[in-house]
Amino acid sequence: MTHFIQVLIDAVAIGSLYALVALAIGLVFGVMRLINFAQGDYITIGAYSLVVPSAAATPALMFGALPWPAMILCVILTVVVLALVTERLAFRPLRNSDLTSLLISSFAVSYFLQSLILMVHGGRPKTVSIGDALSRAVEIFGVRLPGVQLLTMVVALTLLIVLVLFLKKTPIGIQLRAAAEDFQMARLLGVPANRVIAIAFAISGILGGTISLLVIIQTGTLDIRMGLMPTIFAFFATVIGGMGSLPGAVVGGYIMGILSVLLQAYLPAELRPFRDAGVFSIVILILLVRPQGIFAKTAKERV
Amino acid sequence: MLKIEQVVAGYGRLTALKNIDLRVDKGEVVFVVGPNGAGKSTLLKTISGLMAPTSGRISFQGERVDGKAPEQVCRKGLALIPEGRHIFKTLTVQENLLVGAMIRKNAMEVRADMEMVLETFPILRERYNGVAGHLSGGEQQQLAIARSILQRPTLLMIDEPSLGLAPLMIDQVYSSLRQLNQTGLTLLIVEQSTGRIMDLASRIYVLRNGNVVLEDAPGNLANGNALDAAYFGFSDNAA
Amino acid sequence: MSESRKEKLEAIDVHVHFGGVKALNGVNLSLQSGDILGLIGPNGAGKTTMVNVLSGFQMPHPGTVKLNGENVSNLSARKMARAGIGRSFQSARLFPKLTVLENLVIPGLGIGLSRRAATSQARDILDWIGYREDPDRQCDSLPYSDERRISIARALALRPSFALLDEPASGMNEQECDRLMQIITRIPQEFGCGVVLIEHNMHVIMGVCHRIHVLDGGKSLAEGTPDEVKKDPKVLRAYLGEQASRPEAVI
Amino acid sequence: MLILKRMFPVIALVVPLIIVVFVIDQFGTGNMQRVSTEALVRLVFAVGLYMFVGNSGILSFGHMTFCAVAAYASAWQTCCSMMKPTIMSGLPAFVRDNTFPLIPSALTSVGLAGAVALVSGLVLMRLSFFSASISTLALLVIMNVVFANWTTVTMGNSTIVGLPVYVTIWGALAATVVVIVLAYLFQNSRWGLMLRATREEEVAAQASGVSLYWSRFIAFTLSGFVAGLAGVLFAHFMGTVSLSNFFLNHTFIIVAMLVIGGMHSLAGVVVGVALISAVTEVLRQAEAGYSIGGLSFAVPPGTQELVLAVTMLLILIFRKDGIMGGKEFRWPWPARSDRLAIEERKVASVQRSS
Repeated sequence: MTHFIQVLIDAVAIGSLYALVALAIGLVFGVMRLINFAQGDYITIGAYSLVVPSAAATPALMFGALPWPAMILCVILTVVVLALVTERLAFRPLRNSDLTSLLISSFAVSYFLQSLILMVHGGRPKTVSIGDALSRAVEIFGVRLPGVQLLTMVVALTLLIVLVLFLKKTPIGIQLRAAAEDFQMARLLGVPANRVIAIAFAISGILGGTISLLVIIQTGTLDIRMGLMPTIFAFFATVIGGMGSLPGAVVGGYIMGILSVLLQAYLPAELRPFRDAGVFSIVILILLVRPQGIFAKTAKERV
Repeated sequence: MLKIEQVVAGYGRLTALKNIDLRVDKGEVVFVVGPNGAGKSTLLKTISGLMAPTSGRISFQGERVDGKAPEQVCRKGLALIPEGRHIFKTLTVQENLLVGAMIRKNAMEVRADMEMVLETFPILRERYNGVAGHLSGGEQQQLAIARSILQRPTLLMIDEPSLGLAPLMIDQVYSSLRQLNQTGLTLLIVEQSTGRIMDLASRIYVLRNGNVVLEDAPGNLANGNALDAAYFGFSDNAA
Repeated sequence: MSESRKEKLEAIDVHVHFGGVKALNGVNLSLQSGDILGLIGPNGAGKTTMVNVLSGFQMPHPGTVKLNGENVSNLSARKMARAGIGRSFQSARLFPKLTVLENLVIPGLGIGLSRRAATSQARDILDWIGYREDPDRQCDSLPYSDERRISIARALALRPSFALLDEPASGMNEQECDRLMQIITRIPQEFGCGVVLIEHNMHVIMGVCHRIHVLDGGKSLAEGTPDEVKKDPKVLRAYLGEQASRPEAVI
Repeated sequence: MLILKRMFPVIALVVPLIIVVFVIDQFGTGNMQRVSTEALVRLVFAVGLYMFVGNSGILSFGHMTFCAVAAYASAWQTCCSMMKPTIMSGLPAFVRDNTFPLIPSALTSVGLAGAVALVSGLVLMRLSFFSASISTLALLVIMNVVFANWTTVTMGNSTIVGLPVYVTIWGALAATVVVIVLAYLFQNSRWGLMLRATREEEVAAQASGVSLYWSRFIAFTLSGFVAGLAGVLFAHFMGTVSLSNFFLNHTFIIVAMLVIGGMHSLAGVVVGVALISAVTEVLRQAEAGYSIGGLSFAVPPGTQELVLAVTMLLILIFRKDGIMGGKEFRWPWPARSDRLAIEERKVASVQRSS
């Protein structure tokens, strides 16, 4: 029984994590038709900002040394600024180019950021420990759960709820959703294009920064490509959920999370390392059955 | 109020507007009619800022607006309901209306206008919290008009309000447009068929192949021949 | 074109709905090889939707499309093209980076001709349509009227049993329209196929079509020879609205 | 005469390559020969990727998969016969217990890569334009996860060393020339032309009877074989095979070359690879440190990738179709038959206007 609860907690924790990244990607895709590879590097740079740039394997803490609230604020601020800068310099000039050029440009920006980290922090993975108080297990209904899992689940869920409320209730949130659905019409009603796109990138920065912290607390290691896998998972979450649909991105995120946790828990021991390969094979099968995704928003191109 | 002088606009090699001169005075209801592909929609897109004209001048209440972004043009009081209405299907009726009122500063006024709009279009009050995508064609048209009125424009442009609507619904839409005009709203309407426009129009422009081929008050167009000739490019004898 | 090989294309009780809007509401249409059928109606009457149904881009539900008596309603656009339904598009949709010649070779390859046969057929059609310029020119640099003519040529390069032309004359001046009308009238004899012509330019419609089918609001309003349709009050009202329904008004 | 005109775009690429290789072979330093051979192998892979991406317009991140499959397949057959039973115990007995001659093992490796491309193409090409592109990324990840964890067969993340090194600069050039000619013949073949039509206008291509699925599938499989060939060449040039060579950063460099040179023409690929290989080599030496007149300075590591990424962005913004702009090197002088045709038209147009 405890095994099942453990799997459940894991599924919701990882599902919420992927849902957050998928939302960030879905928002930017909604307002700009851009699948942002660089989202992964926002997460990586957020994590690396915890330490002082050096080649050392266990570097001195930078933001990591600050008290909790200040650390969280600094990391998230770094990533938000980074997201806004990449939008302003790299993506704005490409605003109405075709889907493939946008995809390639985000691929180039991602590579640029990775090389930047390589230059500043060196290539070798590093270890950093923050919030080790959390690694103690926590006792709930007689079940021993690692504190980190609970934290991830709680933070991710609350952030998800806050974001949904923001999108549903606040004027800016409504404008963002309107722009994500019909960008031209939103502008005709006065929604300023530049501001809406900047807000979408800023939100993807906030989500990115939060995920950096959650990942670091869980793994404690800094690696140049740590943001890559969650982002690829989030790509497929948005594609399965239905491109451009924000609820679709969240549902897609949970599907990916639950799939990987289930495979992790129930695959035979020797097949367990092949879990991700299994997840992506299933994802391709889902796309074969339903290419336009679950919440397909855009009707088939009318001739 | 709105002046368009020698405007040329197009898509790459296809010039949809060839040297257009057109004006709309305060309180008028001006219609622009013409066969498909005459450049009617391009005209509205150019005025609203969705498209920049290749040459020529567009001025609204004395101020140059050609080449300005749509979000600036609409803040000057020039609203557009594009072809196909473009309501936000995944948002609720209320949210659609709120986006419309977005550029307004005075919250009190907005609430009053919201009441007025829900009065004019009762169906919107009924479906206030429903998802806009579930509305019928006619209801979506009313929502689009209501949403634009909330911008409190001085000139409202509409691209083919009767497109894809049942005849009964078209009459309803036209009667609400007449009501709005009587409250002082100037209208510039692009229409395909000339049927219903005669009693509402102050002036009519006929556009064909990117040129204005006829401009007159409905009174002296009543005999129809001039209108047929302009509309189809030939009069009885040439048919 | 031997008289015996008369082919027949029929649309029977075709309905198409997009969300709340009924684009086609029980339309019946039929034509044979050699016919030129005009399809007219005010904007949003369902003309392009009808062409999409006949060319396999849109499935009618309910309703059937029959080619020589055989039900082809659920064939894909590609299979309909290979079954002999060639079409052009309102916005031309040529292959911009391919040359004019290559644009006409593609349909030949599509129906299974060899590379050589498709190329020679393409050159013949270019001559037939009167295109004298450089065949190796890329289509994204073509003048507008050439682009319209090549999009018709591409539909014919499919050796179709029926060619569906979607507003070929849009944006053309009077002189270009006359040249286009000559081309369209000669299609049935030269290619032995039937033609469905969607057009807003009444001059072209009246001058070219053997019969005209009028659509309005997704329903058939009238069908007949150009003279019959010209005088039909229902058509005038749909097109020109109320005031035009007096008997002597003529389009 | 006509053949020369039709094949000119290929000749215009192959002849300069042969000249450059000849010069480097005669006068170049050992290092220059090594770098040029590696560039040629990279060009083979780039041309393979171009055969699919350039003609279909669908960006593929997954072609490194076929490269890796071929490299490992060749390693299984030709490498470390003594150690094989212990370090690669998972291999089927037939392969584990003996070593195969070079040519057959190369051919079977390329065949295996092609087979993997065929199977994955059957599935992936069914997807719509955009999800197909993203799903090739899934293909790459699946390959990477499987190879990283199938340690008894692939030795996981550690490197397989001791492969026979037989790829010389002339061998690499021969493969490059074969692949360029193959790519040119394919893009002008019936399937290549139809595929390019789908890239230009999917809807119009269907209305012209072209099958999106089969045209994309054929290109995907063919390019899989070519990528496999590049994998074998790469393995037997380096003498080692390690998984890290077949992941995203190598994919990025090749995509950058395609974008900068111009993704829609063979000339674009060759120009892109040649130019970027030269620039990255200069930067790599800069990173290693130059000493000019006593003072030596070194550019920080990672500069290569930075410059590459920035160049790519600038190209995307200011010259979207790359240096070659989707054009091949055309026959500059109008052949006799064309000159006549142009004269005719001038005469005809004079009559028409007078």
